[in-house]
Amino acid sequence: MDYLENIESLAYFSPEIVLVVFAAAVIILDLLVKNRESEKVAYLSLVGLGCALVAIIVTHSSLGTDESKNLFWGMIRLDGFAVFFKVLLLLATAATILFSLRSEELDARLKGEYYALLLAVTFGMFLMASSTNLLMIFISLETVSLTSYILAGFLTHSPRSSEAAFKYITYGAVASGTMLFGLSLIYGMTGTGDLAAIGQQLPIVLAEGQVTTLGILIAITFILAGIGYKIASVPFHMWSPDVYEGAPIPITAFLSVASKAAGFALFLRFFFSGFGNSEVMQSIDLGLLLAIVSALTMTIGNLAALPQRNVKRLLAYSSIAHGGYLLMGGVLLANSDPDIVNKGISAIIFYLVVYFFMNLGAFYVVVLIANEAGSEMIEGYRGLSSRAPLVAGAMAIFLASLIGIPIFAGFFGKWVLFTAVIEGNLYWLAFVGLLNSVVSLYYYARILKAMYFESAEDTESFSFSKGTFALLSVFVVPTLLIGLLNIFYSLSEKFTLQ
Amino acid sequence: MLLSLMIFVPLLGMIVVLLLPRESEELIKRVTLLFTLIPLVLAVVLFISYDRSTAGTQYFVSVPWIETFNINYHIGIDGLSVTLILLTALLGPICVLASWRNIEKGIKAYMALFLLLETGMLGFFAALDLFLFFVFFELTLLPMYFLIGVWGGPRREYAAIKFFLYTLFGSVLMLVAMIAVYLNSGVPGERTFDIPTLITLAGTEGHALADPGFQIWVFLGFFIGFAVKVPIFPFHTWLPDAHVEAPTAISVILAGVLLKMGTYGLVRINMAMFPEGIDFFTNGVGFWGNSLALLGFINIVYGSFCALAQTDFKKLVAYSSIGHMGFVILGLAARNETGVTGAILQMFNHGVISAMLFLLVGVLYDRAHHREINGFGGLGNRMPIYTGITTLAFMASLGLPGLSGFVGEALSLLGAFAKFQVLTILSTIGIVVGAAYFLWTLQRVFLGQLNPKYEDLPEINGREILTLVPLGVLTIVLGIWPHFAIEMFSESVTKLTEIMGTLQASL
Amino acid sequence: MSLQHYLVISAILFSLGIFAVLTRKNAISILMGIELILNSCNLNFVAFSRFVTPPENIDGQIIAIFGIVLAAAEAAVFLAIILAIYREFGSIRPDEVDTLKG
Amino acid sequence: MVVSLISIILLCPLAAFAIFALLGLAKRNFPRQDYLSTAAMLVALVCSFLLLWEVVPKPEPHTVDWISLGKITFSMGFYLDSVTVIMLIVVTLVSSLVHIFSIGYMHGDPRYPRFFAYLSLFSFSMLFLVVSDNLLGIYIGWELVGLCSYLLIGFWFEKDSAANACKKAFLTTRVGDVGMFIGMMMLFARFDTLSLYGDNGIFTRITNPEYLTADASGIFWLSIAGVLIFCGAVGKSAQVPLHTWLPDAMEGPTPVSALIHAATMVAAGVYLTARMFPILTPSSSLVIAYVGGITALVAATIAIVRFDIKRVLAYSTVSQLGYMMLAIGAGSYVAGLFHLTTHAFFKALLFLGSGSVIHAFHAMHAHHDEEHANGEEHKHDDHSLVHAHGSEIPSDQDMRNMGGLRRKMPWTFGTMLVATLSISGVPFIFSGFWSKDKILGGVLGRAMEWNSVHHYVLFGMALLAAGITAFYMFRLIFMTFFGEPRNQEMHDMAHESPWVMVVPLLVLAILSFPVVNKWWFNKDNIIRPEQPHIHAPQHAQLGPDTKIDGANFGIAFFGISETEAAEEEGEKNTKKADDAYYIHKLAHNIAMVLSIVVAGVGILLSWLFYHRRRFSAESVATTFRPAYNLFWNKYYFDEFYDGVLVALTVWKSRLFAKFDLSAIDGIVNGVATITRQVFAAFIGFFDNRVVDGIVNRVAEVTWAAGGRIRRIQTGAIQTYLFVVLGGIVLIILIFRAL
Repeated sequence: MDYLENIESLAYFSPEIVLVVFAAAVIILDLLVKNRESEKVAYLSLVGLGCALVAIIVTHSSLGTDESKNLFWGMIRLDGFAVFFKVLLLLATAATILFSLRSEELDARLKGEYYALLLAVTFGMFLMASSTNLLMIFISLETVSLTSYILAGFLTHSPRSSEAAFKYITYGAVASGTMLFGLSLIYGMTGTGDLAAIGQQLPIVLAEGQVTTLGILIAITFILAGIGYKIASVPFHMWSPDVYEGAPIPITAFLSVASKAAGFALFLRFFFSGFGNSEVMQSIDLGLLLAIVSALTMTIGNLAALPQRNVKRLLAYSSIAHGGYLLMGGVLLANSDPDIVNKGISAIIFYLVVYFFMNLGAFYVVVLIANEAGSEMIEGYRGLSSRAPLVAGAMAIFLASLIGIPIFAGFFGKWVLFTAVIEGNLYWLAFVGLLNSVVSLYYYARILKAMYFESAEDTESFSFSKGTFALLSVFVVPTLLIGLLNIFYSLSEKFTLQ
Repeated sequence: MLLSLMIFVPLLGMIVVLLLPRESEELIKRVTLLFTLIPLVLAVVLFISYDRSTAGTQYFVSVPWIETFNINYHIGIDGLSVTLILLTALLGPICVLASWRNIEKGIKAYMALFLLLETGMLGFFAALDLFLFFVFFELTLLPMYFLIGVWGGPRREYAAIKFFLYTLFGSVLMLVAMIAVYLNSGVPGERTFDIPTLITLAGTEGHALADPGFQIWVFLGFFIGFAVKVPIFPFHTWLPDAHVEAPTAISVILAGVLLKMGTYGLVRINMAMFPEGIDFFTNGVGFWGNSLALLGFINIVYGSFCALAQTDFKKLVAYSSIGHMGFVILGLAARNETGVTGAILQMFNHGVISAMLFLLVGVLYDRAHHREINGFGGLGNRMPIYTGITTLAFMASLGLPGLSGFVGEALSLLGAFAKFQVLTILSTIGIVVGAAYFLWTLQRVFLGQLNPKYEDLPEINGREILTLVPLGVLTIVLGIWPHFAIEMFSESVTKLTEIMGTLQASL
Repeated sequence: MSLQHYLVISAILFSLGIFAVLTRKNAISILMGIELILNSCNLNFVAFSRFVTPPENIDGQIIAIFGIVLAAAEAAVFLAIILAIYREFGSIRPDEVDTLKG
Repeated sequence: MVVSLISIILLCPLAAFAIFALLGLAKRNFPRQDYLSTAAMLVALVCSFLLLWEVVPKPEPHTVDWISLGKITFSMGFYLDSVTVIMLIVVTLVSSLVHIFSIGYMHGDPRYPRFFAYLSLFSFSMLFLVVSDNLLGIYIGWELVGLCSYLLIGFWFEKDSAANACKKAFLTTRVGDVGMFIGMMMLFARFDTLSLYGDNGIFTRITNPEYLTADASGIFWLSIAGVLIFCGAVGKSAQVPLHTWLPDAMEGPTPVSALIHAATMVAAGVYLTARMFPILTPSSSLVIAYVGGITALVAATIAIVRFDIKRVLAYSTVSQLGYMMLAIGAGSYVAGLFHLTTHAFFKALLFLGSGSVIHAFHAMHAHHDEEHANGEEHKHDDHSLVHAHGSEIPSDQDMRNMGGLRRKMPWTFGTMLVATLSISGVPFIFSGFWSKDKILGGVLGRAMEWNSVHHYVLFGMALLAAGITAFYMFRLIFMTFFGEPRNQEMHDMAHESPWVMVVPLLVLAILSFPVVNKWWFNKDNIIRPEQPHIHAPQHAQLGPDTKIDGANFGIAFFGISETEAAEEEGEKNTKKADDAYYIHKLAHNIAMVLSIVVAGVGILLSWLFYHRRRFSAESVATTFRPAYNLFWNKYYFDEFYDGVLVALTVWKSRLFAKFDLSAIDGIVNGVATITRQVFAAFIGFFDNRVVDGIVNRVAEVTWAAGGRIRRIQTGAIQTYLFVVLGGIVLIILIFRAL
């Protein structure tokens, strides 16, 4: 393993640096501008994201095809996988900022640090996506968590928001604490913090009998508590509905997409390089464990979503369910055939792209309706087809895609996942997943029903700005096209872990 | 090229319609009519120019689509599909005309969805790539859901979601089976969705696809998927609700085309691709050997008796079509040329006849605003032309010789008898009961004293007659000269029977 | 003292922390529980780096230091949020903060 | 030439109907539909005569492939032999006359044009049935005539009784047809074809000896198939037990009764059975013979006690049809066909005559008052699929209102008298005598030849029926035309019908004399149909018989005198001196004597009863009360089925008891009621509980699960943490075990 030492690492660390710099700049600018002009701050942060994106591309192009660099003595690693996630997270942040600009619930006075925090959390997620050392894993996780707590509780004078923050932090602190305990155990077993080294050490010590499978099982379960809480997988999901409901909608959207994606990045990298060796996996039957977790996650998510009447909460549960679908790809990590493992990872990557567009799009509609109708309840969507046909149409597309109906991206995402799972001979899991998508039809259809089959009390139509529709189309078009274009499939394979 | 054009013209039409202003309804209707007429013309061209002498697919286009999974945009037609494509294309404009007046709200969205639906149906019948096939199959779901749910009757929401859930459930099983087929079609890299290729692979000795056990469960997966659409007995309950709630034109499409998608799938996939599977379920040995024929029998008798029990005109027709699809299943179960030909012919005929019936029910409903059979009476005096056409449709539907309904039924039964004597004889009960409920309805609605409520019920008008005449003509022509349709697919049927390795069974 | 002793102690700490988090009816005590958990982890790390790894490898101790830092940060945020909670709910009993449910 | 002639024959009436239908779509009518249809029929008639002279010395099918699958072809085509031609002439002739008659009879009816269009359609279907050379074609025509009869019986559909009668007719015959179809399926399964003639036609196949030797079950299979196909005939020709629709069918206009329900359609069953004669095995023949015999007797006895003039004729038709079936069953199928032809003429004449009487009593406009009248009486009843026909007799058809009409309407009286003499079998100068004699002789001959008890019994039935026929026919004449008018004002209203109605009567009357036939036939045209036979064992016995019949067919019908016939037989049989021939000769002579005697007795009795009033029918009725009740209640068929139904649907028994249901009403009603009550409930149960139920249950369970999980989400953070810890512990515990 060749490690870059700190100074030469900086060149490859430029995106993160850019983010930090702009975070600082945002705070400063916020002090200068008048309150009402705080959009400027937002635009500055957008600029920052733009620069970061450029930086990512530059760094990525600077390292050759499927070559990778271990920065800071192997603390973090820059590879296609990391790059992909960085881009995804960055776009998510950008979308969140745009949402926030349109969202009326966010208080104008506080926007300065709000954007700074968003940049900070993005930074933390970048680290999550690329850290290869226990220390970095913990630090990045905590960075993201702490900032998210604050963002979730950002609506002062809103009890729901504060409650969300309180639950979030309590839950998160315990979960990350538990995870840290697990990490310490791993460290103890292998005597190193480097994932790759752990990957080499574990089988040896296991073979030598210095550690029992029970020890490893305990350690992994503790660590799962931390990761599972980030990707909201059963039984570590319970915070998410409450937090999603309480938090400001843009943040909910951000959490449901970005922090889930980051969580999956961490999950994949940790198990791939830390436990990539199949003997260890087999020894504790990690495959079955993950399979059961994923099955439970999607089932419970979908079932709990059925009775919901608050669209935000409903989407929260639905995102839990989608976490379950994604986890099916993770199950394949335990497969002995590296080809199938890669299929699983690329399936997750592809699904995340799809999920990014359809879920963010849905949340954007929720923002818009919350502004216009002032309600997050399904009732607020009644007669939307006549009050705002275009928005209703867009929502219909997002929902259809979330259900997984063909020609919408969601179907192809599921298709890729299920194909991979079935190739891994997990027919039962695929079947559970498919039945779940049938169940999910029901609650998504309730929104469709409200929008199209029912009529509102007052029928005056909503008016939206051109920008709104432009932003909406940014999500609609990919939701329609991604599945139909081969390029995305090949890309998703390109960015898997080596 | 011609084929692709035909498939995607309605889609283009949808875009055009969406661009039109919402207010100019007449324009929208005309445009939609135009964009449904073009496929009809093209379909007729295909029908004429189709080379009847070969069983092979014609007009096929194969363009790589998703190389990662080796999915191609592969379409083509053989005798079977071209027949159904013609049916679909024919029903398109008819339905547009049928919706001309009785769709009050959101005509724009309605027409747009309808065009989307038509693309889905046309594509489904032309698809030769399993994945494409599935995509088109599902593509019809969403428009249908909205068309029933938005423009339907009082319980439309229930009906729509029921339809959606049932079909989605079926297609989910289909999806698993499909992926299984794909994964077993070869080593990574040379896996394929190409239906003709898969058919040959499934036929080759020792190939993973040819393994009987595998074929049987995959067969089941696909079968349930299609059975929901047909609908075959335990999965049928969505049909009456959907029909009763759906607007006339949509009922027409539902009965005329969507049900055929189920049976078409059975022929195209289950019978052609899984000879072992179909053999297991129709070899006449033991319970499983008779199961398919048994389902057909149950459909016939159960559907007919349910129809007899109905007092809602539309529900009656809906159940009657459950009964008639039973004949299709029975004929397919026979697996011999007579039976399969009869089944396919019955598919087409039922498409035409049930379309007629639903249109007629719609005509009556638009005037009287109810469908209670006992609420009418003596209309024969008031609206003689309507009565005449209805009588024609009824007679065709109850299988009166000389009209198309008879030929399909007769051939199916003749074919099935060679293999399942008892079940076939029992199925003939359906013929009598069919006559019973149709004649009874005829009497309660048209004969006897004129119900004074309807003293001034207006006679069927020119537009409605226009929608009915082509179907009526088709009914008579196919009754007198069925070979006109049969010659289209007789070669394909022969090929199919060879694939299934069964020749004309004889006692 | 051998490694085991440290491990046992840290395990006890961890359990106490979890116990506190689960049972205390006061947000502050919950925070203390969390601190206990984190510190048990730090103890583990230090112990492991002392007994398991060669002396020149101090990764564990570094991690412990970071852990302390992060614990402090977390405490700060936690307290701030508790303040907000108190303002909104007039109480910091965790079981009274349950408007979001179902 | 032949084909083109047949095409013309078929297309003319079809065109007449098509014009009506097409114009109808445009809401218009052809100015004179009646002339159009009549003209079409007359053209067809002429062509049939041309065909007769054209008729090919060797009968052969002219076919085209209708449906051709890989290995199987269904061909459609014509088959011409003397039988076909005779049928063609009978149908076209009677049809033309009925057309002409209807111009007068139906005059002023609101749906006047439609009536003729229907008649044309019927004629087409009937002719198609007659000429087609394969079972499928026959079946097609078969169902089409059924449709037409449905339309025409229900022509005055405002009358509920008519509406019910037409539905009943269609359904009843449909039941038989299904049997026929199953029979076809059996044949198809065995022969892979449905065409009868030609190289691989069924008849050709069964005649070659390999067929029988090929598989032993062959004969059995054929017997079943034969009986099943005969079921079709039972339905159409109103044989017991499916006869009940024919009397109800009298709800239709009288010309329709004459054409469809006397002369042609109901005879189609006989025609079919005759056509299928080659595949009839001895056992199936016996079944047919018995059904025929019983029908003949039962119907005749019922006819005695009817008062509705049309009902009397209807039952007499049923009984005559039974005769024909009996003949075919007994192997002398030519006698059957022969009786078919003669009967067609005189029975049509009788119906038209009665029509003329009714018309006389009843100006057209009155119809509508009456329609409205009983329209009010029974409104729809949704509970019964078929209404029991109202048992009340329309006043203008009740013979008790008639009497003494012979002076009022001499022509009608004269012609009807001729027909009556003919049907009663008054010897030598009336055609009916000859045909009936052939049947009796045939049956007796068979009996003596095989000296089988069965055939003696059958002969007895036939003879008795013959006597009864004579009795009730003259009863009709006496009650209608003789004696004093019983209903004076109706009597005053009566008048002789216009010439358009009288002329057809005359023509038919002339046709009831065999001698006159001689000039439009000459015997050289007569082909003796060659009948292949599968009864290998009895071939020797059956062979000559068919030849004799073949000869007699010509002789009696075409008025060739006995002597000619005799010497013809002679030269034909000198080849092989076959005593079967002499047996039959003897049998025929005995039968002739007997039939004359019973006819005489019948006529005498009815003269004493109804003219001289030497005995009163009432007193006899009282003395033989049980028998009388039996007849009056039509052998309690209705009550029987009624009982069955009550058993079937107990809680509905009172409803059913209210109407006197006849067979099919009952069954259909039963089905309907069962469907309504049990089955609807069953559907309600099955569809909604079981099928939907399962689905709904699943849905509910899912939903409930959702609720549960929701409840776990208490909102208290510490429960969440409990779950976390619990989860961890659980995972560790479970996977430690693994």
